[in-house]
Amino acid sequence: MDRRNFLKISAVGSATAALDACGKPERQLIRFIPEEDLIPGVAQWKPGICTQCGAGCGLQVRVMEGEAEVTRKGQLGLMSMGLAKKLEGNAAHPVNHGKLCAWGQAGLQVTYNPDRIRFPLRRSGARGSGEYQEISWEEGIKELASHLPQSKPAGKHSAVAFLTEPLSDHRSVLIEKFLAAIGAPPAVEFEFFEQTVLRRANELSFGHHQLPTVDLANTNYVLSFGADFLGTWNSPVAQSVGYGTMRQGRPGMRGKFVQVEARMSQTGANADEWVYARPGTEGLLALGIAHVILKENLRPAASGGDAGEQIDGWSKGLPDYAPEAVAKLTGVEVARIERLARELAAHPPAVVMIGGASLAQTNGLANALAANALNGLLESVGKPGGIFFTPPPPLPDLANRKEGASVAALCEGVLKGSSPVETLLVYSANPVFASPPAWRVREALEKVSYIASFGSFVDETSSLADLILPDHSYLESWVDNIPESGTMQAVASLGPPAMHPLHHTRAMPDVLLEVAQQMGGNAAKALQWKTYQDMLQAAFGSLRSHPGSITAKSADDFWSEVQEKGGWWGAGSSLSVRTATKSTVAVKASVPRFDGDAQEYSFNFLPYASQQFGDGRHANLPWMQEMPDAISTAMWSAWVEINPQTAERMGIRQGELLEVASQHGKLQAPALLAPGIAPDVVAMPVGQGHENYGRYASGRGANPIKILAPATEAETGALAWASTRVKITRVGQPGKLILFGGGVREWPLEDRRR
Amino acid sequence: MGHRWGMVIDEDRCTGCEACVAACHAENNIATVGDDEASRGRALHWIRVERYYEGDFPDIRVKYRPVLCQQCSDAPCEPVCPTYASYQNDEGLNAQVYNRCIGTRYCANACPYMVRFFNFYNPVWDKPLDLQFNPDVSLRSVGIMEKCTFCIQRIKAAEIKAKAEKRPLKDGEFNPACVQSCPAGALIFGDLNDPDSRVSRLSKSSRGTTFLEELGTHPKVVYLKRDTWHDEQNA
Amino acid sequence: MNKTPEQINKDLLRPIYHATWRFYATAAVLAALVAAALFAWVYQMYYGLGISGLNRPVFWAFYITNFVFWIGISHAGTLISAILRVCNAGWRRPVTRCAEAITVFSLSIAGLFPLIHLGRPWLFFWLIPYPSERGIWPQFRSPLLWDFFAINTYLIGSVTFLLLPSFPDFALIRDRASGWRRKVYGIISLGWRGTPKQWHRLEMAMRIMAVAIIPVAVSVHTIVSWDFAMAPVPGWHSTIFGPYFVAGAIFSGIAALIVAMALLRKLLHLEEYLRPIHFDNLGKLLLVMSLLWFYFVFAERLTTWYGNFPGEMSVFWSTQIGRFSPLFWTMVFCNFLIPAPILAIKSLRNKIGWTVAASIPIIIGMWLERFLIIVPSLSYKYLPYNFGTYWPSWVEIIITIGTFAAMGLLYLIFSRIFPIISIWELKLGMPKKEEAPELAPAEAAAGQPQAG
Amino acid sequence: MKAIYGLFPGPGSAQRAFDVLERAENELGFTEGDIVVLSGEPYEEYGFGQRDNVTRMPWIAALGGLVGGLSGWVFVVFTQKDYPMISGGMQLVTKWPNGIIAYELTMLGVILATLFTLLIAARIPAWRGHKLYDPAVSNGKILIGVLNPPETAREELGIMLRAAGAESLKDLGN
Repeated sequence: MDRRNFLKISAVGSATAALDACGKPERQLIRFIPEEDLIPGVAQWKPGICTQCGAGCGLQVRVMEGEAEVTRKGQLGLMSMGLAKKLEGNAAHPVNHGKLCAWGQAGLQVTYNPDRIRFPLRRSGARGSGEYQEISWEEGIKELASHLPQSKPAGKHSAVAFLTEPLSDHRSVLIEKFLAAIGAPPAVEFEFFEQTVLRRANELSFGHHQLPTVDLANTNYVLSFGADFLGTWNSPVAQSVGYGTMRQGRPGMRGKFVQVEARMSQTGANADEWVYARPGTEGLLALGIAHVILKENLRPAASGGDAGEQIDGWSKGLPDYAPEAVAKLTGVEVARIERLARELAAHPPAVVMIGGASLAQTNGLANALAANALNGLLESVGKPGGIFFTPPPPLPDLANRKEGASVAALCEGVLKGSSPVETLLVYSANPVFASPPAWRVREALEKVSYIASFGSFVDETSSLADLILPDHSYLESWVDNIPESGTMQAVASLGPPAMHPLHHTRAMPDVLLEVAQQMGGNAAKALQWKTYQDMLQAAFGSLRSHPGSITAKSADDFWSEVQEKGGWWGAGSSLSVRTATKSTVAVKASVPRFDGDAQEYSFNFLPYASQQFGDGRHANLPWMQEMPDAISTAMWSAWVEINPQTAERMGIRQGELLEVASQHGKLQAPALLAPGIAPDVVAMPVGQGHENYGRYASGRGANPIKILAPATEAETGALAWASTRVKITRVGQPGKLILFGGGVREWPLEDRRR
Repeated sequence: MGHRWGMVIDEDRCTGCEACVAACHAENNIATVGDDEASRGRALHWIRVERYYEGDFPDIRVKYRPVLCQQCSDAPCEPVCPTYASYQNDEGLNAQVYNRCIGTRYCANACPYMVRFFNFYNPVWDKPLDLQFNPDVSLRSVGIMEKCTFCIQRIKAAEIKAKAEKRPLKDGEFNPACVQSCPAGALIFGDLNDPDSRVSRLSKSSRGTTFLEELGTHPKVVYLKRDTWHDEQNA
Repeated sequence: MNKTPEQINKDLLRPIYHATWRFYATAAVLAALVAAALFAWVYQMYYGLGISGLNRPVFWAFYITNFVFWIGISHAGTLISAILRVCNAGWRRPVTRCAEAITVFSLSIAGLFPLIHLGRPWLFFWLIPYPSERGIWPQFRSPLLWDFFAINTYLIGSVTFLLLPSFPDFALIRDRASGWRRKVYGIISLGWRGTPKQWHRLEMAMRIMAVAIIPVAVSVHTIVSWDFAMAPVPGWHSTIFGPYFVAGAIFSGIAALIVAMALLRKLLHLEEYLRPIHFDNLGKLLLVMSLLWFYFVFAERLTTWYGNFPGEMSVFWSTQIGRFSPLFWTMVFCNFLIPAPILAIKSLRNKIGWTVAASIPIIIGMWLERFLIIVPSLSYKYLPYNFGTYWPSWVEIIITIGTFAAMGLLYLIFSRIFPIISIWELKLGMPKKEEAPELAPAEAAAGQPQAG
Repeated sequence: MKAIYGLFPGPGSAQRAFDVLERAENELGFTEGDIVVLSGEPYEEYGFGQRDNVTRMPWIAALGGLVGGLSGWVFVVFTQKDYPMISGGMQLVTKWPNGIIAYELTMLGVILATLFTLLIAARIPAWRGHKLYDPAVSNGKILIGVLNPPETAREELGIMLRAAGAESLKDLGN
């Protein structure tokens, strides 16, 4: 058989494979440009959605004809198909306005990653041994179905649990319905840098259980408490776009940006004024500033509104937070507190942000509420240049979803035996890697009798699975997304597959639907859609009746247009802020508690979301590994940031291996002398230190999460990941610190003389 | 009048997010060399974000400066090349002809901006990462220099398209990968010969300067100095 | 020294006829080293320059250092012997040939390095201007092209300069030799007979060559210095570089010559021919060059320091107090503080041991100088963000050693083929033994006055 | 080849023999061209060493330089025009750098011209043909003799050379 024929055959095979994976032929016309329409060397652009982080930016995928080695029906063939070549932002998308961050750019290497799981796997060796054997999808689906109960056994709790990353789309709806049908508890959502505290605070202050949208483009003064809003926090691209306008986009007007933090972040590095405050005292500082504003009658207390009401002594002018007192606790001098207060008041619209380490403290919620109150006081809530809450699109299914338990609780239940789990389904969450040792997640999962994973990669968690049903990459499957923040419009993004699946994988939602069909009973009844695509079509169809970006005569036209545009966005922008559900107790800002005695463990330990790897999920992308971190310029490394003076005192040299020990564990990483970090603080990026995450990430660097205390935020129970104290000792050998940049001063000699 | 492609880089907008770096890798088939090679100082980044500290803790701030080929009009890298691998094309681009290069690395020494990179080994891509290759950009082999091209493949594509449609190129009709991705809009690209283009207007800004001006390389990249906040109230 | 022509022939031709086991042993060792270097080079060509220690920003290091160093050594011979010929210094006679040999060999070795350091050495011929199917010419604005022309001119000139005065000596050997040697030397002596016409043309040619070769030698090292000076790199872009390099070249050249002569003297038992006076005279030259070198280094550094241009200062400090300062101060010791006093004191200078003791550090020091010109400037070039450093890899080290071995090996072989001292010139320089007494005064008058 | 010649220990005696031969050439019937002088080193300060010492070598060398330089310049300018490429903002034909190439080729011209003039003038290489020669020459002896002497003059020549102080006398060709 000559190559041409082989190509033909395998191409046909592939086409059919693509069809039965993705629904009815007639819809292909819109979704795929059929291969015969792809002219070699001529690019086609297709809309998509970036799922590299939660922000939900819109994509334009550059697709060109190419020849790929693909497996179809168990046969390896050279198939001429459309391949994604480049990702750009979708210019029409209200969140990212055609821009895209580094993670988004690197999304291609998720699809083309050599370590992707290419077909369903059944565990053949011992758990975690990583020995798997290939099985057919039919087997896999039958096996999974056989491990799921028809319905909730009367009386005792269900032994099924679903562990997933936080989802804000119809996949979550699908999962929820599925679990409900078989009587299982709602899905357990896990992500290390969780936003529980801020959502809760916004619910209390403004009545929105939601992350804020900051209208940076129109603001004159930004005060950010540790929010890495230009790097990894909330909706970075949207915020960067606004930031650019704030800085130089408005003729004759340039906003000021003040960042308060203990370790200079990539965002803080841009600040016009960088303020060091002791970790966890941000709330105190906020109220100190509020105190000055009230004392000098720059704003009436009333303007604080609900947000203000909740702060103890608000109406009395916050007597406990006089600058002198605050200065002692925060380490910010009185004069500066007063100046900041006056500047804030003098330059409306001014906006306050809080995020990152400020919330990951035992007093995180209080800090957040204090910042919210200050925002209220500055009359910057729901006003141009202030903070907003992105209105949800009118999609009933997505409203009022049930919250699941926390991973900590799940594991505790399993380990105690109080609520054992027989079958655990895992979807792109990696708690084994990203949880403090005290949670004993690995032990817990080892006690679970059957684990099925939908992961595209073998990672620390899915390597414990008995069955792996690999998901498509987000360029190969139907994706939808409802951005929680980053825009003032209601947005429902839709991303049809940009290319045929490269490997013998299937989209998780379609698998769930098939499983449901196999099981029959409630599940089959609850999930009557044939494919996830049908589900989306139905859901998005309901948007047609609402005023928005798309007006179409027929439902089909609407559906195809949504696909072409990459989503639907509602008309106008809502400035509404609901009335808050007042908390009963009056909140007091205070200093946080830290784990570890301040004498023995003399450093505050600040893990932070890595610009390269986020919470570690991008560590398997070579582009991200080799992209120099902006502040440290490090590549392929993990490091401990330490203040140069401190290092000098301790005789620590750049790149020297250090041992960082907390009460809960220790790790080794090379020292990085960072001029922008407080003398009594050491910081470390999260993301490296994977044991088992493909060839690029495995066995590289250290994982700071593994020495964190299980301390939690007092009110919400969220992990207070910034509340650990550590001690530093020199190992006495060089570490592996790979820097792209040399000197840190532009004029080394002048600086030396200084 | 022909085009003279230039860029304006606003240091006051740049946030150090490195989106440009990743975008450049994706667009130009730039290899990742791996940790060992990177530790030997052989990483390839046609565009980089230089980070310089000013002052000391706690009164410290940072200046980010994205640096890519400055496309000098009087480029020191060009006359030193014995084989014309590096020369000035008719649109003012400082072009590098890969298959003429014999790897003397003289141009890299002559370049004051350190934006030229050498392939010390034959680059490797683990399959199927190679499926991502941009077919418009040639791969580089061992022993030759490579550098930023202002995404010449995009320039040519746009010019051909405009020609086919019998119309002049519109300002901002296309952009190099770094410019297109830059979230804060710190990078602006355009035709310096077109007086109305955004890039030529911005390049006349009072904050405008060129990099290492004293060397007389006459770059086509203009940097807008980082601005400072002045308090209108007290001013 | 009073020796009959026969004795001179005997002494100076001995090495050509007889070789000791020591000769073969040394040759074998050197050959092995050269082979190792060749292997390393092939290895590098196969895998790419990655196996060297080169990196960004230090794109040039050991190879170019060696290139400049050997070019410098090459100024030992032809230039010096040319100068001595032009000013007709009698003591030059025993020195010239072994000097010129140094030039030829070190120049050929130096010529290799631009190829060794290429990223794609198999395309080196793209440097040669010939009407190629690629329809493109090399770029004559590039100093590398100037190198190509200058070095080739100098090489051709030096080879000629070495060969011309050798024909009579070949003829001499031809007349004494038997068997294959007779044949071979018969050929390479080009059938030299020694008619007055031949002698006259030969001497005339040598005079012209001597005048022509001096500016060539100067231009060669000037152009090598321009490889650096033409690039706007701090520490490179300097007008002083031309003379600075030439002086340094002659400096290292003489040192190398002294060492070579000392070795030959010992190994070939030429004590009566290479006498302390020769070392003493070269020693004086060396002293002058050492002072000159110091003057150049001082002038260059001082202007940099006063200029206080940030880009240059970071390079400057890196060599004075920074990472490269140990090397820098070693260099100053080797090139000035050690040799200058030794050479200044006559009672030391006219002892061969001492001149050699002064020369060896100079060779090391001059190698360091070239390294210190190249690497610090690249490591600290303008933008601190891109500062870097450099460590040589085993490949570079072996290749470097290999070239020294190659030099030795070529020289050994040379000493087996050529009379290491130009015999006829030596004889020419010697007092003629008195004629038979029956010489008539008139004829004496007819002969002698013209001699003046 | 017939010849008669004597080997002389030093320039003095050689000079004497040379003068004698020169004086005798007419009456004995041979020309000055038949007189052969061979020596192991140049004796420029003696008459016999100054035979035909007029040469245009320096002029030829200079000419060679001129040719080399010009051709170099022309060639470089040609290449720059033949494949016009702008680099470093320099003009197409860059005079100063081209001057360097022209200079090097000038010197090369001088060197080669000198070399070839020498080879031609000195009649080398001359491997072929039997020329009068005696290995004693390279031992410091000076050979003075006459090629193809008239039969009649043989003894007389022999006596003359001996008288002049020839250490040994050789008579080839009978």
